[in-house]
Amino acid sequence: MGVKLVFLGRLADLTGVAEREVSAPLDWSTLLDALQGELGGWLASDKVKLAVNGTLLADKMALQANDGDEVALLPPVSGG
Amino acid sequence: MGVKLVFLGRLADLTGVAEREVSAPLDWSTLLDALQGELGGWLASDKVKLAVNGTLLADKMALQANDGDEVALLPPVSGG
Amino acid sequence: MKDVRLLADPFNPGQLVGPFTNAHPGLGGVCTFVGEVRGDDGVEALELTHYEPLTLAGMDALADAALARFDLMGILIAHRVGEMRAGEPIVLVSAAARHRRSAIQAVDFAMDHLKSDAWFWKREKRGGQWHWIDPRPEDHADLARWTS
Amino acid sequence: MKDVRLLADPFNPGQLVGPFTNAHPGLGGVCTFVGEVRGDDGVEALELTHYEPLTLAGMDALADAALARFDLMGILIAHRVGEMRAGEPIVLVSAAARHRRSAIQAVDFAMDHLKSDAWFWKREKRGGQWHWIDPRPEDHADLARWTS
Repeated sequence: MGVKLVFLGRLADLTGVAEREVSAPLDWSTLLDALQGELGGWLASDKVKLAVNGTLLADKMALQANDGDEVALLPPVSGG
Repeated sequence: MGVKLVFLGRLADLTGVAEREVSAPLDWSTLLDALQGELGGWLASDKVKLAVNGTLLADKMALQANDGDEVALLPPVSGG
Repeated sequence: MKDVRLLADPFNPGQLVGPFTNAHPGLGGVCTFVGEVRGDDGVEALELTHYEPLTLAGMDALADAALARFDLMGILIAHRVGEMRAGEPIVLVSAAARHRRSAIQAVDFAMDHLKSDAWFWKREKRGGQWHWIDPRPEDHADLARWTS
Repeated sequence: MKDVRLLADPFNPGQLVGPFTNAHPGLGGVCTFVGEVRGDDGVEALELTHYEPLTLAGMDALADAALARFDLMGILIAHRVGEMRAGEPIVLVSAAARHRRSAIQAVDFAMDHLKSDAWFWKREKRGGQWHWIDPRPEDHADLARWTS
């Protein structure tokens, strides 16, 4: 079943999709390999955060996702 | 027709009436003479202000009211 | 738009705020404060006395001061007078603005002034007896924040 | 009372604030801010994206933070998601309290956090093209006021 990636905000514009399935396990370096072409500098930027199954990662380089996990890629917010 | 006195807030409790007619002309000393018995220290207190025909007096001792004027006696406010 | 009212009868806040909001197309936000008569300490009733020639003119000047001080599209100030019971709305301030903080600050400003610097005299009935109410020390301190 | 909602469809502020107010008998006041989609700069539509697992949980934590920080009887936070047009309400915060300044400050606090510290992504359509919107520098400055 792999890992589900969810792209929020302008990151979805860059990938052209809101979600994508990648193979498990997924860590920071495999995520970089998979997406650096599409997301460029965004992925490594301090402004982009990661959440695994709804929990924000304090250090995104510590990413460890397995089969069935959902990883959200979160650019800077704006609301209100 | 004289001068109409209007008593607001607790001053109306002390006089027992909301309004009273007194003879014109009226100045600070005649007002004091007329009301000191009922209002005691209130009248001279900095906390009580006077308005003549809807205009607040900066210095109530400068009071000069004539026939047909309305003098309001205004204790400290509270609202909201 | 400036809308200032002294109301002798109970009012429904929504019936004032709805038309006020609709009167400002293009607004960014509306901040509204509604004060109600609290039902504490066995208060049976509350009465607000006003002095027409000063009270309404003072509220109007307060609305002008808020419009001058904050970046507003409009302000609505409505205040009850007469005898009220617990739970009845007693005061309503709404401010419409393009940006939220102007609206919020204008409401804060207007409420502080209505609370201790407007021509109202308030008394409460407890145990069948009327008692005059003075502003709390906090009310004076809140008001002093704006004199700068 | 804590009431936190993500709304996918247009809402009527009065229909949220009325029941919220009635749910707090004995309150002293209710402060409400309603933000609407501004119709400026030829904006044809606005879209708010959220991420369910974070957005609602974050709003709930914000409501808890406001309840802990201010002397409130209750707080209501409602936020639209999806596509909206100018004039539609996008956010509503109501705070009920015994004293007015707690209610006003809680609304100010919650709005500052919703504006630049909540999980929403906003874009506007102008001239048929979508543009992502970043928080304004003022929004970050407003938020920083509360970190003390």
